[in-house]
Amino acid sequence: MEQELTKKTNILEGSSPVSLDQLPQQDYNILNLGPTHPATHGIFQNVLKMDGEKIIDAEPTIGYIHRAFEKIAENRPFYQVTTLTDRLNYCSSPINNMGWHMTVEKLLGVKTTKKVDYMRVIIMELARISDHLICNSVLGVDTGALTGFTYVFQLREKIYDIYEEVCGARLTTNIGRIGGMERDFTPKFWQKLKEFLDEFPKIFNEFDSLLTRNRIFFDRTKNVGGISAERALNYGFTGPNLRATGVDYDVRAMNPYSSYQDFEFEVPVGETGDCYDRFLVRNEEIRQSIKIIEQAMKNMPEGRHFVDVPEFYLPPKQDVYTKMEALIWHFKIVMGEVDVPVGEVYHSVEGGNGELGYYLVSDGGRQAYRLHFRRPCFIFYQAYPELIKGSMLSDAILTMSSLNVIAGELDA
Amino acid sequence: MLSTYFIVKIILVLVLFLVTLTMAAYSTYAERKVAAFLQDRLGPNRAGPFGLLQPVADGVKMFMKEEIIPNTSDKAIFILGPSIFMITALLTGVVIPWGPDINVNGTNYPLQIADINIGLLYLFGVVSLGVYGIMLGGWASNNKYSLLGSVRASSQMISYELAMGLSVIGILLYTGSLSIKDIVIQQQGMHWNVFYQPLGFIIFLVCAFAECNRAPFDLAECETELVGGFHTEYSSMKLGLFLFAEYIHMFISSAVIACVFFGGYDFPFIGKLGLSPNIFALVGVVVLFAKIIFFIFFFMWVRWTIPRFRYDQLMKLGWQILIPLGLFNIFVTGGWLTLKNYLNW
Amino acid sequence: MSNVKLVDTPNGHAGEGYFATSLDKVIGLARANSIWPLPFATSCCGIEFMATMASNYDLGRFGAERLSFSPRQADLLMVMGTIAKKMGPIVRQVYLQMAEPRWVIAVGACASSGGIFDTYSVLQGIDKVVPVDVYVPGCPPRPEQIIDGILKIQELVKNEPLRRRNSEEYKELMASYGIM
Amino acid sequence: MQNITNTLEINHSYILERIRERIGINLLEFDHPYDILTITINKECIIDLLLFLRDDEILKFDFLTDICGIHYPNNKHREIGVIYHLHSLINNIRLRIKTFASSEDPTFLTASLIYASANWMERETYDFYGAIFQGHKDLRRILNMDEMNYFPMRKEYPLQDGTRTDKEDKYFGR
Repeated sequence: MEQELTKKTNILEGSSPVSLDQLPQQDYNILNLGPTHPATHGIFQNVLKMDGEKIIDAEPTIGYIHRAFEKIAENRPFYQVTTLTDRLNYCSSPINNMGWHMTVEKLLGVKTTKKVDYMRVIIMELARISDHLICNSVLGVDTGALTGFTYVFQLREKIYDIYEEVCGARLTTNIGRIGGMERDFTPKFWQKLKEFLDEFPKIFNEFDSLLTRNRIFFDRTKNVGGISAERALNYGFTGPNLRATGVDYDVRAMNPYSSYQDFEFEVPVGETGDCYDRFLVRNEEIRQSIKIIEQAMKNMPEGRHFVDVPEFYLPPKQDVYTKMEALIWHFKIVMGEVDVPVGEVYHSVEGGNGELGYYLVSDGGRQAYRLHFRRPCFIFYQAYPELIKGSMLSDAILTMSSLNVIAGELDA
Repeated sequence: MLSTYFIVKIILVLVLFLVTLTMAAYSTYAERKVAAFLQDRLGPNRAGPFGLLQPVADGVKMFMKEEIIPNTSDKAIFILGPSIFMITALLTGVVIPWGPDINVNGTNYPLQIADINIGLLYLFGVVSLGVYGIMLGGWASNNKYSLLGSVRASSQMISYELAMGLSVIGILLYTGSLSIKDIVIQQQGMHWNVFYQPLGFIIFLVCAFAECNRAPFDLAECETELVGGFHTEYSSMKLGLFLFAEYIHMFISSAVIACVFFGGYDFPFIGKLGLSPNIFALVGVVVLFAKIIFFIFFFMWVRWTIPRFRYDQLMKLGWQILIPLGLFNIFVTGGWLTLKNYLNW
Repeated sequence: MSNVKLVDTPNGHAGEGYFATSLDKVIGLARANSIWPLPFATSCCGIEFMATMASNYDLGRFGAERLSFSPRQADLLMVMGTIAKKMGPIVRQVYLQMAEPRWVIAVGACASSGGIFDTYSVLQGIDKVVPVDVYVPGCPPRPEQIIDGILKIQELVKNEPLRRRNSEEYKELMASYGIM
Repeated sequence: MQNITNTLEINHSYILERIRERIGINLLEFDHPYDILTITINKECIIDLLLFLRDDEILKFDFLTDICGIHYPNNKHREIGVIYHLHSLINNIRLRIKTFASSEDPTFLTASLIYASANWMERETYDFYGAIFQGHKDLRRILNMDEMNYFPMRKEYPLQDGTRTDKEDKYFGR
């Protein structure tokens, strides 16, 4: 009976976990956007108060995929936290991995070699490209142009191929280790990377020309969901969304990590911080990333792909079977029986969405005492009601997708 | 004599009904294939050779799906919505001349069900009735997304119907007739209206997109905003009727564009081949369908290429650009005709 | 075209100009080749689902590229990604709103069993709230695996008797989930 | 103004000096772990300090990077901590501020009136640790369910869900 009843109740009314009387009814219309609405991509809910199609107010609710990352991190040895960082911003998981490794290296006082740094830079910039590609193409999908999405997804598949060559995984890569990379780049990797760089401009320009100069797309995104630089800073915006407002804050340039100071690249900025600027900034960052990768390829130093931290860097498998020390270290690392120094570290990297920070408090034990992720999405998504107030329903959806809110990062 | 007349008409009606449904069904298939082609994909290819049985599979599945009528909806109107939409879509085909006359035993049978002397007006009238289907369906669902969709649909239809009407007035001034058959005959021999009325054609085309609720004007159902718009609450074949009727609309719109602007069954040099009347008629039908299929492809091409408008931009385009342009077109055409008359060209 | 495996004709009686088979089979075949999925994508697996829909893997080949975000119109609920306890009731709600016949596929370790997130806030598998037909392992599964899952669903759909949804067993199953 | 900033060496001791000038004995501890100046202050003067740091024409700590909570069950009367990360984007220098309160009365002052970004970060801290921010307009749970009756990130609560029945401990070596 219940099934029949629920089936026959209205989709909208049925699925609204937030009671609508939390908002004053008056003459306004209450529209429940999410959590299963197609435009919310990840999962979050917005209860919109609307006057016709105009949005008067919005009340976001998040936490629909809260997975307790920080609690898990307190119960796992350090090397197992990498799998968690993968699932934070899953569009650009290698950046998260590397950020975490660098945090631990900072705590241990390990200085990585240029070779490791450059390898990391290549992987991180590939991740940035794939992150921005998905955001910009999904912005296209939300305006109704689905085709660009399928074009750039072919590029993403190429990036996945490259990842697979390095670590065997596509999306949640678990790439790299504390103290270096798991293995050196193979010749096939370089060949695939070259192919990718050769093919990239053609497909990407096609995508670019499909949207950037499209009049409808321009009209849809220009002056939509804009925010001033002051408000953006006050709201804690970072990354492309902040740069679209005109503030050139980029962690890579300001606090260079992983030898970013060796590379020449520009930090693109917008003016108005609207959806179109965000789109352009991301597109330009993709081009800059390509430039960085090319430089890293050209100047790749010789050397080992890891540094000497036997307490954390897993020894090569053949050594484990033949050498006693390697076996001991392997055992200790895998069982998580390595003590770390006491201290607290804050390290941040420029993630796909902005400053991705790791605040690690260690009490000298074998796990983190406290690990807090500064998740850029979580912080800037709270500006969403302010961004969409007074605009139309369609604008709200575009604003949401151009902010590139990733539910995994939002809810931790 | 009268009975033959009726029999011929009934046969024509049945044939048209079947052809329309088949076209609509295969438009869904074509849509998937065209989308796949434009997106570097393959598209359906498992059901039958090249996936040709895909529409059949969809149809059977939809018929066998559970019907849900929400408790909060207005049941009668909920059912009425898709019915109206489908019926009006099917009604539009009757005034279109599908080909030149066929000659059987010395009698001419026109390949048109009804040559009404106000054919174009009839067409506009019936098409604008269709919006009631969307409106009632969306409103009866008692869902806010549906309601928004139907409100968008109705205001869009009303504003674009105006511009659409204005855009053909130029042609009416030319032809002096509202009968589509007359318009087609007048264009024979490559005197296609599109050459004389390019502006009118563009306005008409844009409005046709809007009337069919196709991208970039698919605001009534746009998936990323309104989930499914007016048909969010519909399941089973009622949804099927909505989707189907939309493709029928597309088919008829293409037919009207072909007839009114592209000479209907006319084709260059077709008259010089010296074909016997019946063969000529057949070739004419094929030519018309080729034009229709081209326009259907064009509809899909546009849909899978460009983004959609926002509601207010759509209204602005309709009222501030298309209607003034339509008026301008009438003015110019009228002026030109007057001048021509005056100078006795 | 040569290496595309077309749908097999169901067993039946063929003769001069006709072919007879049972209605069950025809309908099963039609349903199997016209599965409209409702992507309930919450996290990482959703991105792999996008890859499945996109050019390289193209789910559209199996007649399943028409996504329907309205549960009324969907045949297959694809739950992809972690379902937190906060989300559980909503999954159930969406399932309830779907029209029969409906199928559920749990894509990824999280949807199947909670995955690596054995925590206080995560629902340990969506089969706690809705019956699941096919589980796809992986964290996240590769697109090939997702396609394999869909093919498994197609097998189920093809072979399902028309009366199954009215049977006692089915009612019992629903009752065990508190769905009457 | 620009000249002063340029000529003056803004280092940790300078910042410390300025902060000490401002809040005096409320500055309890300071340290420089891994190159970030970390100060522990009395919770009452956090708003005063944040405002001062933001508006000071030389320091310009105008960007609130992060707020997070921490739980030290063994520190009597200072169990629940709230940690602020500030960033002076102009001088490119970071500052970490810690405040503590007892778990019986974990009240703090809200920074959400100064920084809009503090709104959800404080809600998250409340959700995880039960830290109550006085003056916060909308202090509700944000990530967890509203019905939840404990603060899961406190050390005494386990990671796993206690209500599970399907996992037998013996299979997991527990």
